[in-house]
Amino acid sequence: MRKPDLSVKIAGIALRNPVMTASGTFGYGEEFAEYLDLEKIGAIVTKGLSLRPRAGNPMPRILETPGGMLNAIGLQNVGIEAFLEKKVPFLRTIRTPVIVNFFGNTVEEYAALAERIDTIPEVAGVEINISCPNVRHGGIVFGTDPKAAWSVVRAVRDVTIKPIIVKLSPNVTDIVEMAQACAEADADALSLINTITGMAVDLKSRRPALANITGGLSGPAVKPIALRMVWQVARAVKLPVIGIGGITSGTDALEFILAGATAVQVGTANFMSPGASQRIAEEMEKWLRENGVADVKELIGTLRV
Amino acid sequence: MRKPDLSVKIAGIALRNPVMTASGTFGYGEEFAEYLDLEKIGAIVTKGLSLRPRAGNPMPRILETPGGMLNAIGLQNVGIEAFLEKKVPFLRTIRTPVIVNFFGNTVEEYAALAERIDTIPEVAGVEINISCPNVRHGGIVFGTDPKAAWSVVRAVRDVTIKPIIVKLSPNVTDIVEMAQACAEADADALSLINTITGMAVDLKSRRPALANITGGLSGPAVKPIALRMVWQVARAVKLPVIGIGGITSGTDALEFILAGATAVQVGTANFMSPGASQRIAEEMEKWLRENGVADVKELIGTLRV
Amino acid sequence: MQFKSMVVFNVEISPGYRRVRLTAPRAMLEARPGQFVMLRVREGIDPLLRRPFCVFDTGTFSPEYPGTPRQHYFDVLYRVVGKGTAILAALHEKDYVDVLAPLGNGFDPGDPREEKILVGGGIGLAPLYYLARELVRKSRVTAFIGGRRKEDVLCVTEFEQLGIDTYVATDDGTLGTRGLVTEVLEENLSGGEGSRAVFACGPEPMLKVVADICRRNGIRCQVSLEAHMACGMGACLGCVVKGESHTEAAPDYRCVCKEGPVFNADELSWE
Amino acid sequence: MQFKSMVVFNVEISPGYRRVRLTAPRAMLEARPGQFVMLRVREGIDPLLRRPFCVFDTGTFSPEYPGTPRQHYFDVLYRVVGKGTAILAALHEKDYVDVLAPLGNGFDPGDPREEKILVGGGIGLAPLYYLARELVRKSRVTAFIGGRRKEDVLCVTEFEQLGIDTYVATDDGTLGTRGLVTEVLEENLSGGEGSRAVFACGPEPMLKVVADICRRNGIRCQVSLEAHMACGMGACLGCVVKGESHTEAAPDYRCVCKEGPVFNADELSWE
Ligand SMILES: Cc1cc2nc3c(=O)[nH]c(=O)nc-3n(C[C@H](O)[C@H](O)[C@H](O)COP(=O)(O)OP(=O)(O)OC[C@H]3O[C@@H](n4cnc5c(N)ncnc54)[C@H](O)[C@@H]3O)c2cc1C
Ligand SMILES: Cc1cc2nc3c(=O)[nH]c(=O)nc-3n(C[C@H](O)[C@H](O)[C@H](O)COP(=O)(O)OP(=O)(O)OC[C@H]3O[C@@H](n4cnc5c(N)ncnc54)[C@H](O)[C@@H]3O)c2cc1C
Ligand SMILES: Cc1cc2nc3c(=O)[nH]c(=O)nc-3n(C[C@H](O)[C@H](O)[C@H](O)COP(=O)(O)O)c2cc1C
Ligand SMILES: Cc1cc2nc3c(=O)[nH]c(=O)nc-3n(C[C@H](O)[C@H](O)[C@H](O)COP(=O)(O)O)c2cc1C
Ligand code: FES
Ligand code: FES
Repeated sequence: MRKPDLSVKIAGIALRNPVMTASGTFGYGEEFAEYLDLEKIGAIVTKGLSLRPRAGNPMPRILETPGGMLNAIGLQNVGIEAFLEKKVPFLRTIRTPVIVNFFGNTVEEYAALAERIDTIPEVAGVEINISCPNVRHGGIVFGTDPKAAWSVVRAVRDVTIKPIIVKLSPNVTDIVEMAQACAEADADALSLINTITGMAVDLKSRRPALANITGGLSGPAVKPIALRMVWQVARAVKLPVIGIGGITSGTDALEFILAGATAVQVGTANFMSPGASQRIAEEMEKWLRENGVADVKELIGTLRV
Repeated sequence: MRKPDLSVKIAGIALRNPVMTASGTFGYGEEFAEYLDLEKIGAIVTKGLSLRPRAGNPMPRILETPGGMLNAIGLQNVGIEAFLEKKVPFLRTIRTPVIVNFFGNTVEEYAALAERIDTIPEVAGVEINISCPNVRHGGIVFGTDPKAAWSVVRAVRDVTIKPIIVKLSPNVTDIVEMAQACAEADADALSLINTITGMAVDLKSRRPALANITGGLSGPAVKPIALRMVWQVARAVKLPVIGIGGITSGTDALEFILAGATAVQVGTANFMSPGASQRIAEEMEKWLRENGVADVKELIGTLRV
Repeated sequence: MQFKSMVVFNVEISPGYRRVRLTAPRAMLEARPGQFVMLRVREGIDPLLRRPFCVFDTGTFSPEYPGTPRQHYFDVLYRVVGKGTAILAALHEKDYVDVLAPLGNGFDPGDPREEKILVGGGIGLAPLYYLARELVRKSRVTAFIGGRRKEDVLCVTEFEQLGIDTYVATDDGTLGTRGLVTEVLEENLSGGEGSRAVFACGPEPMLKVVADICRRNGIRCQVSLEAHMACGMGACLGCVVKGESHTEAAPDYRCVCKEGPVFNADELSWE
Repeated sequence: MQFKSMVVFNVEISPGYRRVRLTAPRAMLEARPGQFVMLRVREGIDPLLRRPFCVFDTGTFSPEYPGTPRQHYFDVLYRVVGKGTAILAALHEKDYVDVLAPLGNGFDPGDPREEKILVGGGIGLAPLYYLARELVRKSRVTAFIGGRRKEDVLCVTEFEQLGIDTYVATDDGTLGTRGLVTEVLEENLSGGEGSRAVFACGPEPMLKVVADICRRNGIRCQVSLEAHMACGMGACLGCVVKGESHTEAAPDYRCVCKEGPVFNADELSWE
């Protein structure tokens, strides 16, 4: 059989295959260059960026949990200027789309940053993080209130022609309502899920195991929840969806695609094995070949219910 | 050191230790009698009961997931009359409090069933399931809307003098708001969490892995989410809290107690090992002894943040 | 009961199929044919749930250590299909597993004067050998064994050693008759006489056909079913099948783990 | 790099402490003292994350099989503390682990004319032996080894075999001086002369005291730190420590995995 076609287009961005790396789990790409071929994955989503550098939360910040992990990094990042100066030069050298994940504390900050990113030619698209549960002041309210989400997305839309992906929080009663608000604000695509707020206790010290008390749960443990939300959103909303949450294999990725995702992001699996994203793309290709599917796009949303 | 005191009181029910079995995972107690001493656990919560027998969902109904499981039993149960006739006679013979978990499709059904249970002397208390995600018509709306929850709890309160525990759904943006509504309706205690709505796909058949499409996620995978919600609710609401979600060891149970729970329920762990609940109680006692804690009640909500 | 078992041996008997021998308390010798066990193949959360397997055999052996008492055991015949069975396959001698056993109802051997007819497809042989061992003591027994290819036809030698007439069919004709085991069964049944009883285990489509053949021939048929299980003791209601009178309004669900895994074929709704 | 390693041996060297030898590609021989590895001790999701361990030693041996080429290896010295290390402890010869290595910066050996002073507490010895092996080639080396009890004092023989003056202290006096290793260190330092460099690894309270002693004595001090890690390559930002200039407004966080695990003590904020 011919080599199956794995290419997809999401929010106007052409990807050689549907496997992207999830923000915050793949640094700025460079860190992983030794372990995989960055030109064999669909896209790189960089660590959540803010206008100014951010310190992030105190330590400890991460903890293994059953089948998953909690993180409370607190969106530590180098800030837009250092990103331009120190990270973009490397990203420029690889022929893989770069999507910049970013956030702000106010609608104005989101817009100001989006305006700045709009001028960086190396950036194929932006992913608005309205959903990080580890930031106290900002973020969180946008991720759980449809009106606030609408305002952020619309403000970003007004200042950039780059494709806009909005990354949704799972910490809501009704994810579809959130998705619809983003669609109405003219987002180009949706990605979900971000981490689920969780907590761990260290019995010995009788303290929270994370300095921030709560953190975001990710990894295989959350996969069933992510898959359910992707399915709900993909059925209800016209925008293309990027499935995220606990993907560690080609099979996992294809399950999200059947449930309605056009592409996927790989997060925690990068820690389990730094070459995971490339391997997942290869496993997808193998499955398509073995099952006589010529084009991955034929599978999107074809779950038989 | 003296034998530590593990007894707690929840909603006026005296428990010899804080370990209860979670509804739907321990049948009607009798099934497990061969594997543990039912008089060594705190209480038995029976399978969710309805007025009339219920068929439940088609097969397949359960699936293992990373660190957890999905179930879509659909609240199959024998109905109140068969419960009285076939299950109560055994429960009468053991000296361990029995708590009846129940649900209805309407406020009236909840009240009618509560009125009926009110007359069963063997029942120490009731647990209102407002949160089962596998019932299409009923349940679910009560579990995600504070006003609806209030109505159900108040209707039950009006017809029973039995202690009322309300079991909360984690599928909400703000669990504290739900807890407060139940407190205002005069519940005696809260138990959380019920299962989280999830989904699985069978890539081979390109179908949902569960006949019901979605199911409820439980087991160790959900523990960080459960612990976070217990902590949020216990801090915000005056009612005693029963912690549920992924508890498989005495350490897990004590973590929930530090986070604010007065007692815990053990669910999926009963499948991993049918004697789990008794072992967990024993592990708690051992920890208290080794750490010089004379009374488990001294630990409730004492997490140092 | 619940007990820890030590692996005595764990060998491949055909490509993809293995037999594991596990130490057991004496009471395990009384397990009835058709009953099953739930194995926890490894500590921890991966895999989370126990895996159900039929009792393939039970017995007693003398350990090699001088002076040690005789040791009881049970065997499991299994096919490596996924995570749990792969981990089981990798266990070495002296590794431990945790066991719940014996579970379920088991076959009803019925009247010894009947001719006993066993029908097994692939790994469906697992409960039938132990049953055959019991039945041959008092009854005439015939076995029909099917599989996709030669490698999927299990235990023919064991059955023949019990002195049982054994018919074999494979889909691809690499062993015995080419075709479905149910076709061979039907041919033989139509020729037969006297009162007979069928005991079947295998893939659902096969069981359905067997049930149908038996219904048409007026033969009592017991089938051993599989279902995804969490508890194995009738508590979770995860493993049900529809009973013959099932309707939405008057549900008739039976637990495979508790009321089964063996059912009279005519008790079930075959849809 | 990432590679699969076979377990050559895996032995207890003191109650609760073990040494595992793992096969490695040639490039592993160039790992610098103080660098570390991330081990995936088992496939699957339990444990989910890799576990970080220092390189305890590297080398080459001749396998017993005739005609096979010499085999490179690295060793890890580890304490069994939780799930991951328990699984590692249970690995047998010929089992496999997956390795990312070498990671982190490693110690800067500095000017060979300095006296090199190693300070290790408990499992903190892990990176120091490999360092000592390198340092003794050109410098005078002294080692201070501490532990709670005798069993926690590791590798004294190995250090002595390198011809290193070795001082031992235990909290309970079961080996060497009774008291803290830092007390013994301080005593000896105050007597000493000439330019010196300290290399320390162990529990944080110990490192803090060592850093303080060095600061007061004007001695350059390198410390090897631990932190919970997910990626091991500077991507997740899970493993940071505060740099010396850290403030909320002008954060100065350093990744232990990438910018460390070895830091100059005066680069860090010791609070
Ligand atoms: C009563 C009973 C007796 C059985 N006896 C045998 C036997 O003697 N020999 C044998 O080889 N197999 C037997 N099976 C099937 C056996 O349980 C499955 O092959 C096994 O659970 C697969 O586990 P896995 O982790 O390798 O596969 P996975 O596919 O990774 O398992 C995932 C989940 O699905 C469940 N599952 C997958 N396949 C089946 C199945 N066919 N039946 C029930 N649950 C399944 C697993 O238990 C697990 O919970 C029996 C099943 C039942 C219900
Ligand atoms: C750079 C570095 C080098 C190390 N070198 C060694 C060594 O050579 N020998 C040795 O015995 N130990 C070493 N450690 C500590 C070792 O990583 C932990 O003891 C080990 O991860 C514990 O895993 P566990 O599953 O047994 O414990 P668990 O407590 O079950 O682990 C739970 C989680 O916490 C993490 N964790 C627990 N303790 C530590 C710790 N002290 N440091 C970092 N993460 C921890 C684990 O990695 C895991 O993610 C080193 C740590 C670091 C950061
Ligand atoms: C350590 C860590 C850091 C993360 N940082 C970010 C971030 O900066 N921005 C963001 O949108 N998501 C962030 N995430 C969320 C992931 O991008 C992803 O949505 C989530 O981890 C679920 O996917 P997974 O289960 O594959 O890890 C982070 C996750 C982890 C584990
Ligand atoms: C098979 C199964 C059936 C359940 N049935 C009920 C039920 O009838 N009523 C109810 O309130 N909760 C039910 N639950 C939810 C559990 O009581 C518990 O809240 C949940 O499983 C989380 O706890 P765990 O992680 O310890 O299993 C069920 C859970 C499972 C796994
Ligand atoms: S497996 Fe739980 S009822 Fe059968
Ligand atoms: S472990 Fe990920 S940045 Fe250090």
